[in-house]
Amino acid sequence: MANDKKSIFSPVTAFKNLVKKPETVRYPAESNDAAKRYRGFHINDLEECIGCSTCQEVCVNDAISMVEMLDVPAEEGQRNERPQIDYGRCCWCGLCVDVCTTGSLEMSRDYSYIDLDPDTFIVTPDQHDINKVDHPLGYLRDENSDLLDLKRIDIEMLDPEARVDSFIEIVEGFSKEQAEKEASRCVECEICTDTCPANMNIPQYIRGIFDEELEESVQQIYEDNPLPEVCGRVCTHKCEGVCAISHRGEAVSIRWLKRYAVDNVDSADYKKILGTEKIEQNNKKIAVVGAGPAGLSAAHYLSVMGYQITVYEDKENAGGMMRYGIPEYRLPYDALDKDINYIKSLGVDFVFNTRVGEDITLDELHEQYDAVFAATGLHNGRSTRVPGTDNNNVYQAVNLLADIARGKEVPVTKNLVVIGGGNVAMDIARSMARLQMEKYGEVNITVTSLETEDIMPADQEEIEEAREEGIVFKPGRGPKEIEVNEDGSLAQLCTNCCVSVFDEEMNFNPTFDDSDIENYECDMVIEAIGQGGDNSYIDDQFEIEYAGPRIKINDFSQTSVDWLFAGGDIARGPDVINAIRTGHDAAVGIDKYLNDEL
Amino acid sequence: MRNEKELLELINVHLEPQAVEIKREQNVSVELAPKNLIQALSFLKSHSYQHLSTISCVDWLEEGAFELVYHLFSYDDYINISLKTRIKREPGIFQTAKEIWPVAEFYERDIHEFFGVEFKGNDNLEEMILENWQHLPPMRKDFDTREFVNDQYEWRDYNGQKHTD
Amino acid sequence: MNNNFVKGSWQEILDWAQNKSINMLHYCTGCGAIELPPTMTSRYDMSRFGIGPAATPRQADLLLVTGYLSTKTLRRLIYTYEQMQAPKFVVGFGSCTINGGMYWDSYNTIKQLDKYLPVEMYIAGCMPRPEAILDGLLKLKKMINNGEADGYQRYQDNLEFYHQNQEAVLGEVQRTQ
Amino acid sequence: MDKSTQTEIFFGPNHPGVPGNYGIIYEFEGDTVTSAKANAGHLHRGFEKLMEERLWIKNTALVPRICVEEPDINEMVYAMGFEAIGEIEVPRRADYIRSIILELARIQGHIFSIGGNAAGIGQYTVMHWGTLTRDYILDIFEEITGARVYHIYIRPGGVRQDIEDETFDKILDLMDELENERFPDLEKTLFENPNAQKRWQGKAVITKEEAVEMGATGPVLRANGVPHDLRKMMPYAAYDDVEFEVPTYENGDAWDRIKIARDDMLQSIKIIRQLIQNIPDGPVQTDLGNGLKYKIPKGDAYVKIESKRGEYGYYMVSDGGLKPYRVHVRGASTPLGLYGVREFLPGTRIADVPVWAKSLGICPPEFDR
Repeated sequence: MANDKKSIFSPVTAFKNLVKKPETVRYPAESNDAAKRYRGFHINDLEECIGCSTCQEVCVNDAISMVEMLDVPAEEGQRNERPQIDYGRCCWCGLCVDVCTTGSLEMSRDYSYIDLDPDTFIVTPDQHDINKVDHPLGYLRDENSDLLDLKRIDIEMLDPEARVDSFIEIVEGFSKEQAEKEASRCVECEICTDTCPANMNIPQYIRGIFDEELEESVQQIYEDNPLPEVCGRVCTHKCEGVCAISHRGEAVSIRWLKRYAVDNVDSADYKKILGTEKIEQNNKKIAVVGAGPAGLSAAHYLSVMGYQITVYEDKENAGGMMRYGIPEYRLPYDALDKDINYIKSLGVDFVFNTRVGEDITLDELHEQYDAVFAATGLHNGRSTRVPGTDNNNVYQAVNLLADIARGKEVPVTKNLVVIGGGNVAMDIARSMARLQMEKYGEVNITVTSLETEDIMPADQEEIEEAREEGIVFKPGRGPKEIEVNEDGSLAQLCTNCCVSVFDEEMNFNPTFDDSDIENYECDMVIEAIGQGGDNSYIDDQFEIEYAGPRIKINDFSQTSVDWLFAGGDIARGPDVINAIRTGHDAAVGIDKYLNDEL
Repeated sequence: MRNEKELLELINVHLEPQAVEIKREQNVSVELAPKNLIQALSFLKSHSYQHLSTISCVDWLEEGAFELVYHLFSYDDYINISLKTRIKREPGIFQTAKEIWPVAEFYERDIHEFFGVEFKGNDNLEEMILENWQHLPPMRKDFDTREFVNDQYEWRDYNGQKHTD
Repeated sequence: MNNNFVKGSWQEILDWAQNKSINMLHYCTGCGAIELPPTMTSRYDMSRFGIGPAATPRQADLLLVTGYLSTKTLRRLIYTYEQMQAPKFVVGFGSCTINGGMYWDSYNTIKQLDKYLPVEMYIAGCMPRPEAILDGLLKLKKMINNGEADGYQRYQDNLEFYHQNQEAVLGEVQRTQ
Repeated sequence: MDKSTQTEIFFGPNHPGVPGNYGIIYEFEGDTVTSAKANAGHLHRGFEKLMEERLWIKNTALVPRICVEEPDINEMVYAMGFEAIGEIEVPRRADYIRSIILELARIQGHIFSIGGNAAGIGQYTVMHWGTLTRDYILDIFEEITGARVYHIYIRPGGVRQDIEDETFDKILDLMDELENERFPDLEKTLFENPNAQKRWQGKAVITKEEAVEMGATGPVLRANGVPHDLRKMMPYAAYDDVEFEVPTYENGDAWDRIKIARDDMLQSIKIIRQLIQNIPDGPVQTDLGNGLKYKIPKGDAYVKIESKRGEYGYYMVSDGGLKPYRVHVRGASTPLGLYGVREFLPGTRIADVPVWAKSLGICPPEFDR
């Protein structure tokens, strides 16, 4: 006790406060603004918000629910729902602001809302908070508090030199640890599902990878897509274009994850996983014309329903453009065959080297089968028909690609030009680059296209990869003429400047400027400006409605002839996933048609 | 002043641990059979582990077991020991540690109230935190609080404004 | 004093006097009570507006329900409320009194305060800042002055409704009235 | 004891002298308490059950609500538990910021409880000053974290956002103001005030043996000459980089415990100055990927830190899932609030029951959970 100073008068020191200015905050006379980072009421930029409901997913108190906003258009990549916040639940923790994929949800510094009626404590925030008054911005997310995983896992690829040397697959795929990390980036908002032409259950199969249950992933994938090995490599992946994470970071690698899932499940277990060990057969028989993606998809879904399927294919093997159009370095044949063999194992018969319209007529199919699905695709290359295209050193890309796929000898010259800006042009250019490297040890290829680089239909990655492999691009050029020497060999391709490709109504109507001429010497020209189809086997025998160049089909891929269904590029393009969707629709349509529900 | 390894040697020699592990610096975990636990507590208490932080209970529903964890600390070694033992979920009976640490009576009372574990020798196990609670002890994994809440209470629908999908 | 209060000039004078000096019951029922000391003491100083703490329900006329209510506290809160003398007012703090707040899925808390006690007003927050509390109390003073703060009246008129809800959660409740 | 002279008193849960929503039912004879038991449970929300229903990141918003006087302690222990099981490294700057936040929380906790203790014996001036000083610290918290009381700032893997330089300056100015103006005033008004000393000396004595037996730590132990402080015994965050002493006294009574609170605050000021002076640069959060998918391997850990009332620990179990499998909260005043009341309150005079409860820092939400 001794050391405790004590004095009865020491508390007197408190009296000095009588003369000091009181420290009371004179609220409400003087307003007392909250701190810069204060977590106040919510505000939300309704245009920037895409309704991905990730805030609802992270909300600790189930305070956020999504509300239909009729005046907001539900175009691609967003939903017309916006978050509604229940202030009878909210705890102002700000996790929703930290996770918001577009950064539209923020917090003001406003903290005072009082009301007699508890039912007013709910709001769908817009640029004003619940008090409908503008308040300065409060808490803002920054790179430390960000809850999203914005950086993509880079997938291992061969470097350019190794790529050009051979046709082996350039993308090596994810390891288990990489795939699970990449899968963990998905916030399961399902905006990709809305955009995918086949509406695949993408978050569900990614979650299967994350939970290390690949069987679950395979089940989710096969519900809408029977060719996952193919789509896991060559899909045009529109889903990644609208992925919620792509707004502030890099999209989730949805395509590579699909590939990882099916690469790591043995096809021997497919039947057990998908419950197709024994399928109860009904006695109906369906004919499928064309073993491309659309035909295979229809065949798969119909045989799972119990129908007996026969696929007529005029080439010597199944796959259509997947085998004969897409080069091996993008889609190896063992991956393609894994998908096809599973479909064969379901009891689908394939009749190869049989061209419907020659070896067997569509009418005969109509008699022998209860319904027919036509998916013959577009296999004839179109020509620019500029002077000189009749020369025999001018080839069609599709024919060359088919021959390369068959392993046949293909003419390869020292210096060649490809006309075209789409994925087929990329495929032929990069395939010829490999053949040139093999034959001459160097690459000398020029690709010209009407479109300038930003509107070229080919994938952006493809263009970059091609450039890395030594291919030179001359975009925005119109082919005028191929000059031919006397001995028939080619001299050069003369091109003018292509000012615009589409007119106001977005129809294909290119305009040129002849004053700007550029010529490219070459001893070979390959045209890859699009393909046409040969529907004579249908048109000769049946009156069928067309919508422009393509056959008109309803939501069940049914044509104007009720027993005839059509899909793939002849009805709806432009890519594999759309073909798969039309095949799946046809299967459902045929099933309904044969049960008189259509 | 023992370090973690010396402590483990002491434990391996004198007690019959099923598993011993140095989890992190100054943190050791020891698994024992239920019958050896009370004796282990008094042994350790006599070896400078006088501080009982608390007794935790974990309900391993799938494995049909309650895991009781006694957290001890020594003011000489500065090491935390988590003494673990597993008892069958049904009937869920264990002895009291009241004689060694009188305060354990209240930790056991808490575990009884929230898990339903009986502690023989501790007669002070009546309700303390909850009030006339007639349902399953709430911390057991088979008691679903959201289901309980959804049928006990109603939610405000803000006269139709709340959008529940 | 019979239950139906005589509305008239005398009542207006009473209301005027009432709102000038409100005794707030010093009962921290929930975690929101931590913002009361700053509001009561010198920094925000609610006694500038005539509002001060009172120790016992007998001398209090304002009951602040500061956040969630466990069922155990609800029982004692009902005893407290029924011991308070009319006119008495209840103010709900924070989200927990409106729709369950953070503890919406807790088996031991009630979700909507207005099912068990008549509530004059709610102050949004988790928990409301001292300034928001002052806004609420000033609004309460105006309501009292205009005679709109009639929660105790509503409690009397719908006694059956309130008692049934209370007993649904608590079982039997001792009544003082 | 003749029954007729025995009466049962319900002290709380609605009573100014009681620390929060908590009651003590005691019998007394004449003026002295003869037997007592705790009437706890009023603040039970079933945190441990709720935590099992929420993702790891969601619990960071729930956890500070466990103890309203010291939310940051809960955030820190939860983050440390997650990092211990997941073996996650925290950037050094985040360690420093965490220590700064914890020391600021210690000062606001101590000054608030000194105010509370003073109110318990009628010294309302000190209560006003305590709450006022605490409010200035809350302003700093508001600037750093965006909220006054529940900061939701310390997260698994680091802290939510960095502290700007001008906030550091504000902290240093406040520390000077505390050390040069507010604490000297407090010293004169309370600690040199003979009435206060008499009111607290010799009251609510807990001896060293009783404390160790019961598992009570912190000021209860340090008031008996035992210099135990987890910041020294099991250093965490940035405490191994700072020098500070652990104040101890001899008598184990309320008076010594309140002096310890005062000395702790002075040490905390010293710590904060050292931390701010040599805080390293760099990130403040390790990248744990997508917040909705935080996952740590199966495992368990008992983590504890030094709150202003002693050891505050969590026993956390993870089954490798996205949500904690089990979290057991061990509040610092659990032994005292439940067992201590029955064992050590008898013998106290009725007027000293508030002094007993407040000076031992009984905080009911810790054991109600």
